[in-house]
Amino acid sequence: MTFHPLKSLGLAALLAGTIALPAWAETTLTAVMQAPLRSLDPHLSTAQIVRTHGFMVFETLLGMDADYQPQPQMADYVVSDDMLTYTLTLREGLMWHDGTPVTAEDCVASLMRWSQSDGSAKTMMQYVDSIEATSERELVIHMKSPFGPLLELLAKPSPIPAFMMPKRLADTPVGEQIPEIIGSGPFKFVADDYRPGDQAVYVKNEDYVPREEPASWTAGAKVVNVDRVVWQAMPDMQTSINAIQSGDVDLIEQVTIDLLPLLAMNDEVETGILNPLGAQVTGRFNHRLPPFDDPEVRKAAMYALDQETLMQTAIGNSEYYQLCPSIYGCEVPLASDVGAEYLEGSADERMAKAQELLAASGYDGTPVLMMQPTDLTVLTTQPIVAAERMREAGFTVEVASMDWSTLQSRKNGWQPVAEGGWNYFFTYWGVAGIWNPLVHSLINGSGDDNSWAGWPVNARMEELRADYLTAGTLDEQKQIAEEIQQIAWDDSFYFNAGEFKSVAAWRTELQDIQSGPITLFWGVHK
Amino acid sequence: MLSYFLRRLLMAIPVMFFVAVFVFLLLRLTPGDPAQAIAGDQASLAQLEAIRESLGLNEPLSVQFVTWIGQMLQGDFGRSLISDRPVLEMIGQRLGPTLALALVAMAMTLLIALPMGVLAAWRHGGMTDRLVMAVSVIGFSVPIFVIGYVLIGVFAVHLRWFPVQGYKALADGIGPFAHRIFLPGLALASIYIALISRMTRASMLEVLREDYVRTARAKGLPEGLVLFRHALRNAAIPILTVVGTGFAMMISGVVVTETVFNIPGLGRLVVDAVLARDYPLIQAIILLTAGTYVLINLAIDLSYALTDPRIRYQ
Amino acid sequence: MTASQPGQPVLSVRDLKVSTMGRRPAEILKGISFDIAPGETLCLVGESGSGKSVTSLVTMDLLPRGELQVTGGTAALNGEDIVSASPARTKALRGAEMAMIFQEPMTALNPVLTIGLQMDEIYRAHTKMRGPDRRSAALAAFDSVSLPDPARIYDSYPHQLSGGQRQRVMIAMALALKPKLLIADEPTTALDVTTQKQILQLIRKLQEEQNTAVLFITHDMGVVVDIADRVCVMRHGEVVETGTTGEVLSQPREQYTRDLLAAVPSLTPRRARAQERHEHVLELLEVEKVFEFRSFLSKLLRRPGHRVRAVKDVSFRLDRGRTLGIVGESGSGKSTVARCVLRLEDPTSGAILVNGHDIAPLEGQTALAPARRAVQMIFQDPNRSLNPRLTAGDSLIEGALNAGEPRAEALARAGELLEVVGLPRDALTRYPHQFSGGQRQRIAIARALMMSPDVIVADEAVSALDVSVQAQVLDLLAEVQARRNLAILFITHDLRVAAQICDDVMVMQRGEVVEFGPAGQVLSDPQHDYTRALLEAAPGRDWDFAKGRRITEPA
Amino acid sequence: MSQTQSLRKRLIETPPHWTTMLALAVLLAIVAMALFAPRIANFPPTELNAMMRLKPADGTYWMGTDSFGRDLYSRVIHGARVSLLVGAGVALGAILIGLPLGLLAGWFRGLDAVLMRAMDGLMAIPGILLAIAIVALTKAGLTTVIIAIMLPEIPQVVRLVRARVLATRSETFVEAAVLLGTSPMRIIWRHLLPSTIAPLIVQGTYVYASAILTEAALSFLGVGIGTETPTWGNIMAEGRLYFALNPWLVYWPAIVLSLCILSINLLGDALRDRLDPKMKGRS
Repeated sequence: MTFHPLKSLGLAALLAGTIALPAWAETTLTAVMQAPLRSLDPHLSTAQIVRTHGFMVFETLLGMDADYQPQPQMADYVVSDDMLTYTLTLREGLMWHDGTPVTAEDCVASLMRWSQSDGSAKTMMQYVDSIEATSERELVIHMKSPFGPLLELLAKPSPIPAFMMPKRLADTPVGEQIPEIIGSGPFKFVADDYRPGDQAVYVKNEDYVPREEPASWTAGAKVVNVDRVVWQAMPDMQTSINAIQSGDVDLIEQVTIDLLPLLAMNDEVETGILNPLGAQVTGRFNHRLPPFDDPEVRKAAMYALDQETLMQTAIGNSEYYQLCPSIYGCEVPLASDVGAEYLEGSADERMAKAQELLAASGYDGTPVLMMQPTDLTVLTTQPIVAAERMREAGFTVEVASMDWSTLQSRKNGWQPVAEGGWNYFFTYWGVAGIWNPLVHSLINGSGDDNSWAGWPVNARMEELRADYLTAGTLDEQKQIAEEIQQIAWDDSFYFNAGEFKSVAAWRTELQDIQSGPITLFWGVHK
Repeated sequence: MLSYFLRRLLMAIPVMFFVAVFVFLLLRLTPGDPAQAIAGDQASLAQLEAIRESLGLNEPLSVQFVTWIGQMLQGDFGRSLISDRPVLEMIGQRLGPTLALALVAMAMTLLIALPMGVLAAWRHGGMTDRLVMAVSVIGFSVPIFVIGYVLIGVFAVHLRWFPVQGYKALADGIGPFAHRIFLPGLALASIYIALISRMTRASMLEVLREDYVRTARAKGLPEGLVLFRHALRNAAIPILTVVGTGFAMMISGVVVTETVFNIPGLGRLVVDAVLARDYPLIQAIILLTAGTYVLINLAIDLSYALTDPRIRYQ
Repeated sequence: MTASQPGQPVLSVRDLKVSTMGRRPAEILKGISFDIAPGETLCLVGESGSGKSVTSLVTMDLLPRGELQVTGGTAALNGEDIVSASPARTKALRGAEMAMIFQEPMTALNPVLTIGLQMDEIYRAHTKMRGPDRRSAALAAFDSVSLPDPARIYDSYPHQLSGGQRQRVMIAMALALKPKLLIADEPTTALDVTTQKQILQLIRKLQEEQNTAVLFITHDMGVVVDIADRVCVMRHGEVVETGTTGEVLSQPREQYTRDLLAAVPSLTPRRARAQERHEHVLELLEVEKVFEFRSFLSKLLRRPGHRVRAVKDVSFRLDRGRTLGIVGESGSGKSTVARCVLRLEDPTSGAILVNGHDIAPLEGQTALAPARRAVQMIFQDPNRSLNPRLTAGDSLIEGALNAGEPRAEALARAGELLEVVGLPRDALTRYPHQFSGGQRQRIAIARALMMSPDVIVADEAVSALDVSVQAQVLDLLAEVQARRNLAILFITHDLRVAAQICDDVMVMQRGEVVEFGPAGQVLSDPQHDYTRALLEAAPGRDWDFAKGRRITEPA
Repeated sequence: MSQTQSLRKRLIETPPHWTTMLALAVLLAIVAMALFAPRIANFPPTELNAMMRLKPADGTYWMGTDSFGRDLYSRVIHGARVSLLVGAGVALGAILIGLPLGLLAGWFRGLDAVLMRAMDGLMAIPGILLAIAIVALTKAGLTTVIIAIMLPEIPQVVRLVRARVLATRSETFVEAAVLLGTSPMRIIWRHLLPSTIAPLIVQGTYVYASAILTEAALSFLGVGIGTETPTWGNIMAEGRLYFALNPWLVYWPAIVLSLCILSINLLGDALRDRLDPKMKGRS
């Protein structure tokens, strides 16, 4: 009798709760993604989860195959011999999810919008003379001067792929989110079942016509064999693992390595690496603030840090991490051993070196403010480890714990530490986001306020990055890339803390899971 | 009675306004940038600026506040900065699970705590009393998430009686619903049981000393009647009060419980919202919970009248 | 009064011992014995702590669990021992064979249940009667205790009834099943005299009809005179003296009994005191006090709330060295007058002249300070009027310190005053709980005297005390009055007290002064009906306690 | 009678129940643990060893190691420091702020209306949400956490004190004081304040306990004090990832934490029963 008000309230809400619930289709693949999906505009966000979402719903003109080669996807392409004209022809049967056909106008508009938000696309536009639709299904890109990586950019899966969307959406100014999620991809987004931060639902796009070629990464035939894909966010890995064991979910995109033993015992669950690219953990110096405005001090810090320890603590199982000096990722075409000298020797030897360098540098004991994210598991350990090492080397270090989004916004400011500035922090990059000098944000040597946090200044670096864009052959590119890598180490742009692979876990009911630069949901059977 | 009701209702207005101002300032005067949460950490500053502009985050605070309050008064809680969804819609999606959890926990609490309390008070100083007090003090002392994990460890992982996580709405059938809500409900109820059983005991102890209880006994009534008809009804008011103020405590419990059992409710929504700096969402949720708190306590004040004619007839 | 019939006693208590439980058990009853015959009324008389109430609880088997326990003896109801009987059995007996009426009608009924239901329970618990029968039985019972409109009573809640009505309901319940034994524990103490009289008559009447044995517990000798067949004087858990009312009251054997009787103030006013010169220290002119209750709603709607005129133009003069008594029943507004004089309430209109200055319009502590120093108050309940956390000394000197007197001097004066009020100097350092009720009231008096006031307002200052203590405190007041030539405004409901200490008496009813004059005149030759009614109702008015004999024709 | 006795007297009048003594012992042990943490810990709480991660308990690592390869035992020991500090900070702060507010609200009716509305507002915001917001939005330091947890506790204290004042001011000894010309401030100080002490001490203990719990909950949700300073909360928060792997990462701190709170609550109850029999059995 006391609780009448409460009860009636409750019933109402229970009913409300039911509305949000999906009606189950025949085959549903439930996946726990590495992060919850909170925003939907693939042109706006560099977050991996949004990218993955993008590849469900949207398509790119070109796809990228397992050999890092651009391949026709929405469009086939012809390049003029003078490398100044690219002609792209849309393939047959492309339809937006709202039923309208895909036109060249749409694609032009999409390219324009994309080029405003993606860093490397911006650079590209400096070389582009015009992009125009010459017919319903043909668009032509005229260049002012040759620009090597253009096709690569159109095909690249990261950080912001060149997703195509209907003109009416593409006309949404950058900064605003597109009002609805309409693409031409193999999956349709179910807006009604979308619960930001909790669940996203995709259904098979029945009208989708796959290409003929076999599927390879984002290129080739995207054949969908499940009716429905549900992304479920879970607050902690423990819950996810319980869930996959009880069969509540079919796939965990990224399992905390330490917990793999739990799944090893279970023969209904397989584990493996779906994304061969992996991600590079990077420790970034603030080149504008003392003590790290002094290259000698930075160098000392570089020696204090130690890939092995950092990775051991973060990942644990050495099967799943790789140590290499390459700033582009350990296995990409541009990978090289340049700068290996900075990683030589055991942790202790390096420490000795670090202490000696620091002593020599005349470091005045200015405390290092190290930012640590509390809510992003992959990155919580490194700052602690790094802090310990740096202290041992003779640094004064203060670890400031904050949640990831505070850290993200704080990193953009270069005011003195006292006023909320910073000296050092870690982040990680999907290799696809750094695999060549064009996309790699950390090697920007312009010192420009708008360049990515850290603001190193190095004229030579800028020349090289420019050269790279015009470089014709792969060998040229390699050569330039290596010199860049050398500078990145010598001038301590940042510390490459090693590369880790994210391990996925899936129930054995799932067959033919595709590997790719992001998690792909086509090809797989259930 | 009516007059009393009106007064309480009007009182709620300044309270809510205070909450609104407090929350708004709290959010805006602290670091963190929603734009970043939208664009991701690899975004360039220019990109961020564009987003901030379009979100109106560059307006002066006062302007932002006035617009916000204005919208609120028209029942428009705005759109989420991050997901660009109407805030109310997002809350609506998450309300069901949370309320289900809360109500189930409440039901469990009353079923367990009231008898516990009454019994303890009746056998004051006896073994039962000690036991009840022990249980309640333990309920107070063990963090709710530990209770949660222990429950999962025992009943879900080892005995496999219940699923380890997740939520099913009542619409999917009472069976699955009950099956999945039981453990979280119990975990959440634990601290509340502790609270209510104590309050019941205390309040009953006082009432049992009253003359009219002695009168009832002097009339040779069966003990059951004396306890539940004569004593408990008089003991109700302090208990009700705690139920009301305990609502806040319940919310804190909900946040944690939802995380442990992966229930897609408001609790998790708000934590996410805070971590992502989704101002409109945070503001809306806090205001709504605050509003509910005020309403519940108002409802409870009124329910005093049901239990006590002296209030009813004033 | 009917003499007790022979035959087997209804209740026979033998050598009953009760003591507290816990670490240091203390004996509350040290082996008491008595009998009650059918149709007989036995009065247990005694001062607080004499153990009379405990006796009743034992008989009802209602001793609070875990606090008190019977350590020996028997209490036999119709030969059946209650002490050794099973709880189930005693439960069956309670309400059916023996019933009880408690002191506080306000709290003895369950506030959240209707009278009807609470009545109904008895029949449900003890009989097989069916619903309708139970209801009609209840209505009949209400009627038999002459409650107006039984049907309405049946459906109403306790708070909707007056104290007297509630006590009638209690009696109706108690006698519903015609029990052999009725225990009445101070059933009229909380009631006004007029109501008290009616209730006593009612009990008497019903008892004669049903030939019930009544165990009547009281501290009021007057009541004893009116109701008892036999008396049992108790003290410190022992029966001091037993006998028929006549014997005990006229030829008490024990000194204690004599003291008790001697302490009862006489209704016949003491001889008027000569007054040398008239010097008004306190004067009230047409003082009015209106309480207005306005609900929030009516405030909103600008509706007038409902107004209660607690005091209607009261005027009087109080001269130095004189005592003015304001008598009246609860709700007569006598206390409100007192509180107005002290400006604890703000009078709505009228003037209050203290030594000639009107303090009615004054606002704020500082403005009132001098007037308040001149007028001091002694409150009813000495347990609440002293701060339990301050030593007697600190309480005493508080006012002096406020007035800027150095602590040492103040303490010295306080010490002297303590001796004046008959307490040792070293009492200064003790806390209130270390004193008895009477002693606390003495301290309260001393505190008032510390301010060396011209007027002392005593609001029911002795009604919370046992008769013997009461007498002493009254003597003390008289003494200090004489010594310091104080004016005393004495608020009381007890005509006996008024008769003994007042020079003038003002009788109030529903906020109005119905009669005002010299005590001798008002109390021995009342003009107003109400005054007469009050005197009529005064318990034991036809017994002269001092001489120990019946007064032939009423004064 | 306890009403009329001095605090000290009521505290020592009778020997306490054995559970109380036990609770006291446990609490003292934990306090000692906190004080001498550096002495009794086997390792510095932050010393990590990448090669020794998630090791089960053994001779060197009495409670095993955490995901950084830090010694759990040493961390739990040091954890006591922060947890106790947070508890104390919150309890003291809440009382220091709440007491005067409550006294004033209780005596000056005008102020009361305004103040209590604000307090209602503060109470209406679920404490945890407030705390999460404050900690997450500002920087996760000890002081922040203390303030964040303290804020929602203040209204409770204010209400308690106010209620006590309202009850006491109706006592006739307060009226007597008015008649003796005592000034309001002095009345508050001499007559009202003392009556609030007993319930405040009791309330304090409960606040203390719940503060420690809240700190744990905050850390659990990832918005607590940074992992460099070990607190029972963030130790559990980290351990929870590996719960199935090695539940002791959660159980050890949980046990110590629960013991600590248990004993504080028991002491609170004991105190209350002595100081304030009116609220016997209340929480």
